[in-house]
Amino acid sequence: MTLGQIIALFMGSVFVQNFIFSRFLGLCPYVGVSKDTPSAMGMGFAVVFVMTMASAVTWGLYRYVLIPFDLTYLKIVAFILVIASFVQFVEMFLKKAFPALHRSLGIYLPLITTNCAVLGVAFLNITQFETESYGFAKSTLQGFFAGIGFMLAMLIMSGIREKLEYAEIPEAMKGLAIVFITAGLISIAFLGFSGFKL
Amino acid sequence: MLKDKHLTVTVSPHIKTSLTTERMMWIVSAALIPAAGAGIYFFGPHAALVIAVCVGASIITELFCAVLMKKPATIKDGSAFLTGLLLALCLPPEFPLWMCALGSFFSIAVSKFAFGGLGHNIFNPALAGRAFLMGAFAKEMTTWKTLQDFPDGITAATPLNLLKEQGYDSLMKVFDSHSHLFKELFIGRVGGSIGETSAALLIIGGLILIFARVTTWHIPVSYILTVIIVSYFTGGLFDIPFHLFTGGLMLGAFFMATDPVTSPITPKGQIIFGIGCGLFTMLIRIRGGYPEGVCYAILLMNSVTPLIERFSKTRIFGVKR
Amino acid sequence: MKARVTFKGGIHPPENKGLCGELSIKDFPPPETAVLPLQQSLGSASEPVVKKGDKVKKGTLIARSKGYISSNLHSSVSGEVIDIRKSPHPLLGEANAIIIKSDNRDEPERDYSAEEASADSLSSGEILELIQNAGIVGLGGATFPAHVKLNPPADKPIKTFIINGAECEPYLTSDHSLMLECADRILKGAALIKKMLKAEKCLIAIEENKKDAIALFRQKIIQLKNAEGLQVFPLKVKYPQGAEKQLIYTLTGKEVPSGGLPMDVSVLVHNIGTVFAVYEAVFLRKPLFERIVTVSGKGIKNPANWRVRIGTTFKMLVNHSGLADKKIKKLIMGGPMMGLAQYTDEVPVVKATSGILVLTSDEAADFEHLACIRCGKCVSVCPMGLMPAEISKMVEKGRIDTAKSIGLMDCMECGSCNYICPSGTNLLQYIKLGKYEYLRSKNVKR
Amino acid sequence: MGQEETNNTGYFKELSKGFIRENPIFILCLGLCPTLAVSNLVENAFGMGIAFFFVLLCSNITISLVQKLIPDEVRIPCFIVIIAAFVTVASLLMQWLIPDVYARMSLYINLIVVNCIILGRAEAFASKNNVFRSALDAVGMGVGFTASLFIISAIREVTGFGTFLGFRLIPENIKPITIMILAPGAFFTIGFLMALFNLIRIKKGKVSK
Repeated sequence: MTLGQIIALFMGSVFVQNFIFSRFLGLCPYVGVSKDTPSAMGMGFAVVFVMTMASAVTWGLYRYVLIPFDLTYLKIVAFILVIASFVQFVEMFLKKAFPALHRSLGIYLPLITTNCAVLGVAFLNITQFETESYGFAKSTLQGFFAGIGFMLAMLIMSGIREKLEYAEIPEAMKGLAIVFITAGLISIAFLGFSGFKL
Repeated sequence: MLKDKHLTVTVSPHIKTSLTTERMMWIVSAALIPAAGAGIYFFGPHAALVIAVCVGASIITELFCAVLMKKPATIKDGSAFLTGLLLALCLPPEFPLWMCALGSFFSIAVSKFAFGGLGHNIFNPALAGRAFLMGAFAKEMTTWKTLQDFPDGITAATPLNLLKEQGYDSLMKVFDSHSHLFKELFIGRVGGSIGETSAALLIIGGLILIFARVTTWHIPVSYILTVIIVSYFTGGLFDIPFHLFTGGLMLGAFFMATDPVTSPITPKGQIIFGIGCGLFTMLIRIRGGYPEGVCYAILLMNSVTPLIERFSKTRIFGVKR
Repeated sequence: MKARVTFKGGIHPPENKGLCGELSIKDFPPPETAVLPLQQSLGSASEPVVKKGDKVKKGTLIARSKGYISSNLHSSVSGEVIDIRKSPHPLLGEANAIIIKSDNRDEPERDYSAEEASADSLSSGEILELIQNAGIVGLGGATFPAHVKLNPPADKPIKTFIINGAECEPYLTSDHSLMLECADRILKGAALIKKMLKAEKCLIAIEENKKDAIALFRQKIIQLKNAEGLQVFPLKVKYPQGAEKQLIYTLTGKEVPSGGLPMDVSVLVHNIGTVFAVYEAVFLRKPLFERIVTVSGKGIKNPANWRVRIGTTFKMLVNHSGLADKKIKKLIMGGPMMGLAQYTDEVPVVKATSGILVLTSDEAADFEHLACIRCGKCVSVCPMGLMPAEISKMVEKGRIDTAKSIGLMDCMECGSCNYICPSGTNLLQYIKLGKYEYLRSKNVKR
Repeated sequence: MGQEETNNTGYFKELSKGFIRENPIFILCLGLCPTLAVSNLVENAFGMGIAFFFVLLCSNITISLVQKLIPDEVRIPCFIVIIAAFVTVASLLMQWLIPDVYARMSLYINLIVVNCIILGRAEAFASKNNVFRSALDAVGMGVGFTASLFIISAIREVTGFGTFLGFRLIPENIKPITIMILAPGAFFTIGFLMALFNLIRIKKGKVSK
């Protein structure tokens, strides 16, 4: 795998096809946990971690279990179970090994099970890299970069929302309405990355 | 006798500067007049219509929103006028008028008043309007006007377009020498948006802003320096003046990125902001799908302005870092 | 640590110092009735030692300091105490004051014109006592009792003694005129304090717009025999050049830590007027009962610097100087940047009164308040490196703790941000409110 | 008799709450990802709506049937497996019936499994109520979701393509606002529809006061 490919993957998952602003994945936690920067940061780290690991695990599961046994139609059930139990495992592990980290990330972990960005990247990986060489590495990297893109989006939005707390937003626009308008404006800015040649 | 006078009691200080927001807005507008005039001169009467419609629609939208939100209508502060003018200056000369009006409406209503009006917007309204129009009407936004009245100039496409789509050689076919190219770029006799072609007049306007203390040097200087450095290392000496004087860089660096509402409040933050603008501009120009990246670069940096501010707080006197 | 060219930030408001014309000090006639508020300094009010009906002379002690931070008060006229009652106070609105009716004889307690020869041989303790007895407070406006400030704890020795002659407030020229008229005596006072503090250096800081004063002091120092360590330091003209922490930074390169005092960096600063008062107290044994006051502003017909008895009402000064035929808007005690607007001209001159300004509506213009456009001008002018717009926004939204965390209590209320703000936001008002709220909540917690 | 009446109104409330009062998208703000992703065409929106409706109805009924059998500690994984099974069924059915629509949005159909509305209804409603009520709840929510999706997609398709279900509504010479079918258009549409809902709520609140 060349450096160029890695950069292309990075630009693609973080900017061009940002999971929030372009693919609409993971919106529920995005609007739910982006009220302040520290929690956005915590959620972001948790998502980066889980997305990376889930990408690796599900790709392996698909390639070496579901395909050989001709069980691909079970991928939805299989993936969601793997991710849910993985998140559960991570939570238990963190609680034991790194209690401090668990305290700061712990509350976000259960939410991640139903974060469609995690399952989404798993599905994307198997459609994009099913037959490619370096499929495993690419999947894992895509999961990692997509997580970074998600975290970036979270941080941007949390910064803006902290600022909006002091703005005189019209009554009707308060709450999630203005969050979506803001997301729209950010995604307009992200349109600038469309058509990247690498 | 003082007894007969009505003495006003307020907290100190009792004197104030004469440079008000209102005056600042009108100074910026005035500093844009030369570039706008050049645009009309080069591109003809339709450019004037575009400017008029954008300004008019902005003011009407502002009035409408103010009434709707039961806020005092603030037309005379000049912010709506300025937004309309800036938007018009980054539109192509032959742009359909109803689209101009729609863009102005978007600028004022969505990117400004939805956030609470003057001082509360996150994104530069004019640029948000332009980016909206770019997304909405990509074809019209990239249809440039040939400068027929000027026989030695010039072409339908902008120099950046030419370079991006047809390469260096075809650019050189149109302008036979570097010096000719740079001269035309500097004066503004090239294809492009109404107000962005004349680098010379924009620089004059920008200097007026800095000397009138309407804006500080931090953003323009860090922005332009970054572009110079990146263009030198990615291209070479030829690229420096080319990237500086093409596209909307001067308009963006002096008039758009310096919009106080949407840029960081501290000098350090402003320098980071300018560097970020420069990097994204060059990234999009060199690698991106669009020939021009100024608009998106500034919008992207607008979105991270709150984060920049978080990490660029000033050092309080007497507090060690 | 080396001296700097200047500190960060600051503003250049129109100076308007020329209004007073030639700088000479005129004697203002003693008032018919002197109103002497008991609260003349920071800290606690002093305690009256006279009662209704008592006869007093000019310079008679009429109230004694009560507590550590407090000061003595002396009669400024000779006559009879007619009442002790609540009267208008320029800083507090209303406060107890001793009212003395003049007998027009202006009889002094003792002769204040002859110089005591023994002054040079006094010990530090004796000098301090003289200063305390004379009721001297910081005359720059802070009114901190001078004897407390001049007596730092033993573990904080003073290396540099700075005399603040910056007078950066627009309009005011009282310090300037004092420097021109009494340079010799100021230098004597300076030498005395320097010796008392065992300071290595004594720097006289004067803004460059007072070229004559700078030249005069330089010349006098050359003539002086033991001028060792005595030095004139010209300052760049900008506001707030005279602010204590900024002055120290400019002159020594040291930053007084946040929440700390100048003595934490071995520096002590006194106003030029205070130094002069120390001279008078020690060499002439004259208590502080008069001071130089600039009466100016475009609302005044004949602006001038007056030597005024404490207790003279503003009304007398304003009427004597004449009101210009313009739209009067404000009556201010102090400079236009940090002075206090008065609701009545019945207030008396106190020890803190460096100037009385009558401002027209052109000078004290208000403009329509618009939303903050985050231009950052307040940030770039703040000499304390604060973000005034952010602080005031937090206070406005009731986030006092957040405001505190970004430096609310570091603000010295110079008003630069408020001056420069293009949107007409009253930043300082919010900041002051925030400080008040913070102190109140802290007291409640206790 | 009174008993029956309250029951009836109760049933109707169960059904209708998903339309406006507890509209899953505009009020509860759940299940946003597919809403935004597939709402550029009315056709897609319908496809998504039907699939969603199917999964929600089946899972709600199944879960309320088996609620007594599932131990409390493992109920969430069980719910997820049940939902995932129905999503698989829906996905295979669509692949067979409307392959071209499915091809455009297979990712989002598969992701119905983690749609918060379905899991939310299972947890908050179906696991505590009888089959009939759960079915009513599912129908109400499903209709509310589909209708919301329809409104959003109608706005986006008409403004962004100038068509409705493929039929041209706006003449060719008026250029459609392409950005409405891109990502920002989706955010703006839902943002302003939410604002509209807020406005209605504020107005209603004022009247009732």
